[in-house]
Amino acid sequence: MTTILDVQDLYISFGGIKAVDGLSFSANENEIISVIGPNGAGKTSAFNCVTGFYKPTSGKIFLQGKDITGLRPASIAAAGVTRTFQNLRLFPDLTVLDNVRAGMHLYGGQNFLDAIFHTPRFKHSESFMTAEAHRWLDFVGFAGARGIPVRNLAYGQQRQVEIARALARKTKLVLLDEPGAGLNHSEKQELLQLCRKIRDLGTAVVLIEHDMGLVMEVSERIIVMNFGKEIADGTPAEIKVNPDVIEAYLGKEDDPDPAEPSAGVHDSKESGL
Amino acid sequence: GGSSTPAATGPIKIAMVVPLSGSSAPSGLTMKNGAQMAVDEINAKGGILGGRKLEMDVQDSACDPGQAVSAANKAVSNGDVISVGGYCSSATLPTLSIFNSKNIPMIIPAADSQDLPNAKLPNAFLINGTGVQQSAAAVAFMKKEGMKSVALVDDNTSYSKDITTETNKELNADGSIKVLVNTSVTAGEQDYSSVVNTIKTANPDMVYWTAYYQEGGLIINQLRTAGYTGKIMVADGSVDASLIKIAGSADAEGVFATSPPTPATLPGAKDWVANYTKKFNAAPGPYSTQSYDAVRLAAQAITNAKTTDGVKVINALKTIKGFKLFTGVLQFNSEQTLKSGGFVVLVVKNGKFVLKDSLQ
Amino acid sequence: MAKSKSKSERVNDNAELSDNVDASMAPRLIGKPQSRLSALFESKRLGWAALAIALILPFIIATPYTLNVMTNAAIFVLLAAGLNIVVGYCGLLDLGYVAFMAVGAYTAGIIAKSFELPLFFTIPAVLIMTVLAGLIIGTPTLRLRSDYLAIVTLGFGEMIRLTANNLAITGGTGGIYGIPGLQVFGIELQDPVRFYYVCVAIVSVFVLAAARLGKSRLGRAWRFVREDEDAAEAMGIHTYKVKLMAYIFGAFWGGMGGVLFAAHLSAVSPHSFVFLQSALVLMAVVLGGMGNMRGVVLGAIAITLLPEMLRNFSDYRYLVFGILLVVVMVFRPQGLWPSRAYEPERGFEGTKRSRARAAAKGQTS
Amino acid sequence: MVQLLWNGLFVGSFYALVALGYTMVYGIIKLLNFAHGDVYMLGAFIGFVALSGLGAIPGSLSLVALAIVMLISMTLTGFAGVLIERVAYRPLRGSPRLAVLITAVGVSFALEYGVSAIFGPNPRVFPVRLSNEGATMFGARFSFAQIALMVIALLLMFGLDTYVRRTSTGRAMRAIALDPKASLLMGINVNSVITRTFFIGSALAGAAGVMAGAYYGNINFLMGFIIGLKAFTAAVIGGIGNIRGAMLGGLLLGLLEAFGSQWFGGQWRDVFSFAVLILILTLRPTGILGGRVTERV
Amino acid sequence: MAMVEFQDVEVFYGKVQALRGINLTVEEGEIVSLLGNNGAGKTTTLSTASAIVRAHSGRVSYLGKDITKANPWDVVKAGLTHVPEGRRIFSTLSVLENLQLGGYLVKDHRTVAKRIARVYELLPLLAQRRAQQGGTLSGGEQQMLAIGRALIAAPKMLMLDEPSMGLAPLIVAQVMEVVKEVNEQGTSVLLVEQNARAALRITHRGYVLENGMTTITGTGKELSADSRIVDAYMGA
Ligand SMILES: Nc1ncnc2c1ncn2[C@@H]1O[C@H](COP(=O)(O)OP(=O)(O)OP(=O)(O)O)[C@@H](O)[C@H]1O
Ligand SMILES: Nc1ncnc2c1ncn2[C@@H]1O[C@H](COP(=O)(O)OP(=O)(O)OP(=O)(O)O)[C@@H](O)[C@H]1O
Ligand SMILES: [Mg+2]
Ligand SMILES: [Mg+2]
Repeated sequence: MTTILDVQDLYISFGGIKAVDGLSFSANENEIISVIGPNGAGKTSAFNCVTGFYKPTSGKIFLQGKDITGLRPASIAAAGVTRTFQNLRLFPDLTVLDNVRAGMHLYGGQNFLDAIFHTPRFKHSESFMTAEAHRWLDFVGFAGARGIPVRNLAYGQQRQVEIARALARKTKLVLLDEPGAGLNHSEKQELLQLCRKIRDLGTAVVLIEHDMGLVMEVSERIIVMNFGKEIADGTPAEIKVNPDVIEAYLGKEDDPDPAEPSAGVHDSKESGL
Repeated sequence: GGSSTPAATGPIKIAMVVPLSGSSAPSGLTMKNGAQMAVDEINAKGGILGGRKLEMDVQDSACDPGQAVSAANKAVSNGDVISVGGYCSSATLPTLSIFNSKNIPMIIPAADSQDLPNAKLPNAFLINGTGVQQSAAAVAFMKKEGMKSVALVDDNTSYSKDITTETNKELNADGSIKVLVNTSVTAGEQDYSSVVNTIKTANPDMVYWTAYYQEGGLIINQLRTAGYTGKIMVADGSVDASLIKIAGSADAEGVFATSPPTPATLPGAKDWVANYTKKFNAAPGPYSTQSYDAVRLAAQAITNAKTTDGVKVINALKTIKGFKLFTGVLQFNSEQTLKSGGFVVLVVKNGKFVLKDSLQ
Repeated sequence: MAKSKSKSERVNDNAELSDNVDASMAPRLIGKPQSRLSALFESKRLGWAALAIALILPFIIATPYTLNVMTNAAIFVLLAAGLNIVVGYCGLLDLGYVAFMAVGAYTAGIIAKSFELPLFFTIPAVLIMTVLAGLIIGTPTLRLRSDYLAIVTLGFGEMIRLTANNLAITGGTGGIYGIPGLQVFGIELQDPVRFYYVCVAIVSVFVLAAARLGKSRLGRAWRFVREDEDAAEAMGIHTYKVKLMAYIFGAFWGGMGGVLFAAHLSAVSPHSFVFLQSALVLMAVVLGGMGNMRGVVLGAIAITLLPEMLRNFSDYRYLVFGILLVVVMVFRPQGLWPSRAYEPERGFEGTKRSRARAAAKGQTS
Repeated sequence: MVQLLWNGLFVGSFYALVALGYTMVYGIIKLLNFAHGDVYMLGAFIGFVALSGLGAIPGSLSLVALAIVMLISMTLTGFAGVLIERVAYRPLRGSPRLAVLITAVGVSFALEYGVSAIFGPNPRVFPVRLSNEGATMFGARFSFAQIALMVIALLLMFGLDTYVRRTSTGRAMRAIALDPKASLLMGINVNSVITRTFFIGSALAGAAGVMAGAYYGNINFLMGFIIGLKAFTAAVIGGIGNIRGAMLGGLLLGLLEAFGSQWFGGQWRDVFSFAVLILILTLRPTGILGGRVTERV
Repeated sequence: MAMVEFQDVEVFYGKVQALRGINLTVEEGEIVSLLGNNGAGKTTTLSTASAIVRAHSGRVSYLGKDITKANPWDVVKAGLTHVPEGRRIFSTLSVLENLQLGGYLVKDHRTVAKRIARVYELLPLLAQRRAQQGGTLSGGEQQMLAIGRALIAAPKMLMLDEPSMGLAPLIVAQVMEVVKEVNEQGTSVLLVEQNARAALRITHRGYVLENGMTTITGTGKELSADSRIVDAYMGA
């Protein structure tokens, strides 16, 4: 199986804070990888570097062998990376369908002259995009109204739309930042199925998630971060029992002992220094 | 139905396109009043063409060419037979052809940019001296006063820039007087210290302000405050009692002005001023006399033509003889502007503009 | 019904106060038009109906004045349509829009006058100049957020006016006059009625074009940028390019407006391009309903007609005008005819079945 | 040179005073309040009426009278500002921001031509004229009136600055600007804070209006328009929404104009200052003191 | 007397009906959880209680007083604080300023300072980030800040909308501890949670919301045992 994303020795810091501190990992075709780690470990920052929203202080990022380090987000997206955001970034006043169409911007098949003169090309590309938009909404199992502004949807529905928008880009790499946040158990089960369906499209799926149930069940490989460093990388089975991970992140399953967490917090406290 | 063939009965409608809104609204008002005064006088005498009364149709141009065109068209549609308006040259220019296409004569009381005669339209008559004429007067006076150096300040409107440019041209051609400063200010502001400062450093014998009294007053005051002791002269747009009030009578004392003779400076015009002031409880402003004259001239031309038909009235205007304006006997040159602008020089004495020099 | 609707929104807005301030400049309405009335409003025919009215009007009221006002309205519609591309679609607040109009008017005027060309032949030059102007104004503002944009555009507007005021080729304060009128192949089009028809023809073409652009891929890209630049970038939309496109189109529309304006007055002078003009065009857009071309057309007509209708108030004209503006906006906060984010559902309702179908599709795709 | 500096700073302090109102209103409800310049004009006319009401004042008392009138005018313009917010802006809280921009222009028209309807379009001469004696230092002339006004202006500005920085009201203002809904959840009475903002901003403009009237001696119904634009510019240069930015911007703009017209002549002055403005903004897209908006994705 | 009581509350957003008759009460000293699918109306319910959303019909009362038409700030003054969905941190204000705003209605600065210190103890990570701009905090850090900010007001009643969202397991447990502790010190709590497992562990009573209506209700234990709940919200 071929490597899609290859991140090598990534650094980024803000003022004193080393958000990402020498992170290296790679993601392959038809693979679901989860990135987990305490709050503030640097997961989202890593995503932001890969997608060009942050310019890494140092390190290299390769997409299918092509160096995309430091390109502007649009170019990286064009190169074949698509993502969702930790706190939704939809186009609130546009309809659900238009939001998904955004994902199809790059294969437009029309220029402004087609638009002005309503050429056959234009008509075709428009109906094609609409059909695609509906297809992807079905694909993510979106059940709400599609012709109304997304701001009128509930949180969970908006998450679905955001994923549909990302998928509509049809890229080899999909980055999902906490797609499960704000979903209840049954909805997370659907999400889990969805992740697998996405993988079966032949893409690499990298997701940040805090719900261990979901992570352990869905991921083929788990990367654990702390203080911006990778502290573990392995199969769910391995990670579950990895003492560092339990210490820094998981805590003992069930009965939470107040002493433990404050210890955990104490650790992530260092990450600030 | 907007037929513009003049009615043979009923009131004779006179168009006046002047600024009633925007920063030039004050002048529009004084012109409107001047015209109204003439209309009332003539009507009181029983009108013209055997008892037909005159009626003003004043339209706002806001000194904006676009609006002026609308206003002019409105006037045409209202069946006005003659126009006595025109203040901002740039707003008057595009209206020329509109009136002309309907053969409506225009007697332009205020706008005086050289561009107007240059448009060479048969219907346009300027009864206000042009910028060229005024600057000639200014230069003549500067020489008389034995000035060696001057500063020319305008407010970037065509009326005022016209005068400075012409004056500058003449002075350079002549060579005996140096133009140390030739600059513009933005109308409608209050602090002119920067231009004042420029002048102070250059320290010319005379400053010639070629725009209106609002800013003129401020500039005079700020010049004196800054300690400028040279002479100050203003153009006719600034000849207004308010100039002295704004500048402060002390600072305004001794300021010269190039201007057509104002009623105040004309023997026998005292009661005119009185009537005007009584009628509108405000003193006449710049161009109220010209507007008054414009209406009277219009009436005269129509009477001579014995009809309101445009073509005939225009001819009547071309051939008119011996008609007395405030500025003296009317004589058009080939450009249909005044043969002599009739400019004189006034000076502020005891808080009043009085005649200084008739430049004969 | 429309009225009661906008009320209920206000309630909701007060409720969701947050949506207000971080709301983009875009109007937003919830739900879909239902009444037959609004269905009619959305229908395509309406545009043709409006055009038809515009075409027969001269036969009903053809005084020079009404013709002149209608011509102004037409030109103003063109300007508003152009500004709507920049402000309504792309959400770039432009307070100096007349700059483009000025560029168009002066380019046309100068060339036509100095080469004795009919104005139509100057259009290529106008195209070039306005595109340049668009780039010049656009480029330094790409990184700016809306209100910094506002002042920069305002600045450019003033700079262009003042420059025209101070330069010799632009005729200085007097401007340029005696510009040769419109005429094609010797047919003189300067006569008011003909000129009006020419304007209506040109304007409607440009309005249609702008409206279609708004509904195209580029138009959507503009909206995406308006709504959320980061998200747009993440979708591979090069926001700078897209913004520049908005400026360029806006500039050209404005330039064309300038050409017609110059032809209409046969004179161009700096006084026509003061800040107030920009403000008026912006009003037309907002009053009509940002982003909705039909609304914008309506707004432009309203903004031209109002001051004319108020002429008889002479001195109180702008007092009344100002009050009316406030009243209208208070009662129609989204504009007279807001743009609706609404599309037909195409029968894809989120039913169990459609989910099943979706799943099926998922496998097959 | 010194003279240029001084003139620039003096004009600048007027711009700054007006810019403060602009920036405060913007800082809290993101509204470019185009009517603000006209509130300044209103202040001048209120001062005019009040002073005329007082009748003839002996020169010795004129400063006292002026101070009183200034307070009257500040109070009235303050309430005017509040009223404007009530009728013209509050109803549009929930609507697209530009809608409010339009009502602002509407209000501006209404104020300008309302005043011209009452007082006529002719400029009015202010009853009290500050004497213009002064001293000359470093070859520049400083009139005592100028110095006095400058001091008042600075006092007002720093008073406001401390008010906004020290009190929780200031924090509330910034909070509302960032997220009104969340502010509600903090228990902030958004309406009253906004009202207060409008009162203060308008009062400052009113003060500036009276000062201008007394110093320059004539006032007219359009005097607010240009200074309104200047204040807007100043507020933006400084970083709109930022109090100190507005002051800095105002003074800077004053200086730019002074030197601009010296170097390039009056007709190019505004071109120059706008060019510099654009330069500044291209280098610092959020103005000189404008906060970096670290948009986090 | 009940802290908060909903009686047949209906809410519309424009045409969309979000609540179709909510009936629930939170007694003094209780922790009450609210479960429900996306779009069920949980957030709307809380927003109605904190008066930032207007009820179309029905009655919301707080300590017996009708607050259906009250002003949000009066509700907060009365001691009812709401930690909103999506955190709503003041992005360009520092962590400290955000906390200070939490105590906007507390007149005495010293009290505020004391409470801030207390919050720093409960959530030490915030102490580290005092000076950082709220908007640049990581998702989880922001969530902690939001909760901390609410505590500064020392509310009589606390409403939390999905506090565990985006929090690492350890921190979830910790936050639940904090909630429990706050409650033990006499603050009643209305808790919206997707993480039903964590929530029900500490709740006294709970309600299930289904498209705008309260359906199932019971004690924490009962609900944790209820198969419908387990299937839908907890998983085996
Ligand atoms: N723009 C920024 N400026 C300053 N600090 C930042 C910025 N972005 C991130 N940080 C800091 O970098 C660290 C990593 O943030 P990041 O969002 O990557 O964490 P995370 O792993 O996504 O945490 P979470 O699971 O809570 O989302 C955090 O401590 C955050 O405060
Ligand atoms: N501002 C709004 N405008 C219109 N409809 C809205 C708005 N906010 C919410 N809704 C609708 O109201 C219903 C309830 O929304 P609400 O946010 O209360 O659900 P929720 O239970 O909080 O969902 P989630 O668990 O995803 O947060 C949803 O159908 C949603 O589409
Ligand atoms: Mg994160
Ligand atoms: Mg919710």
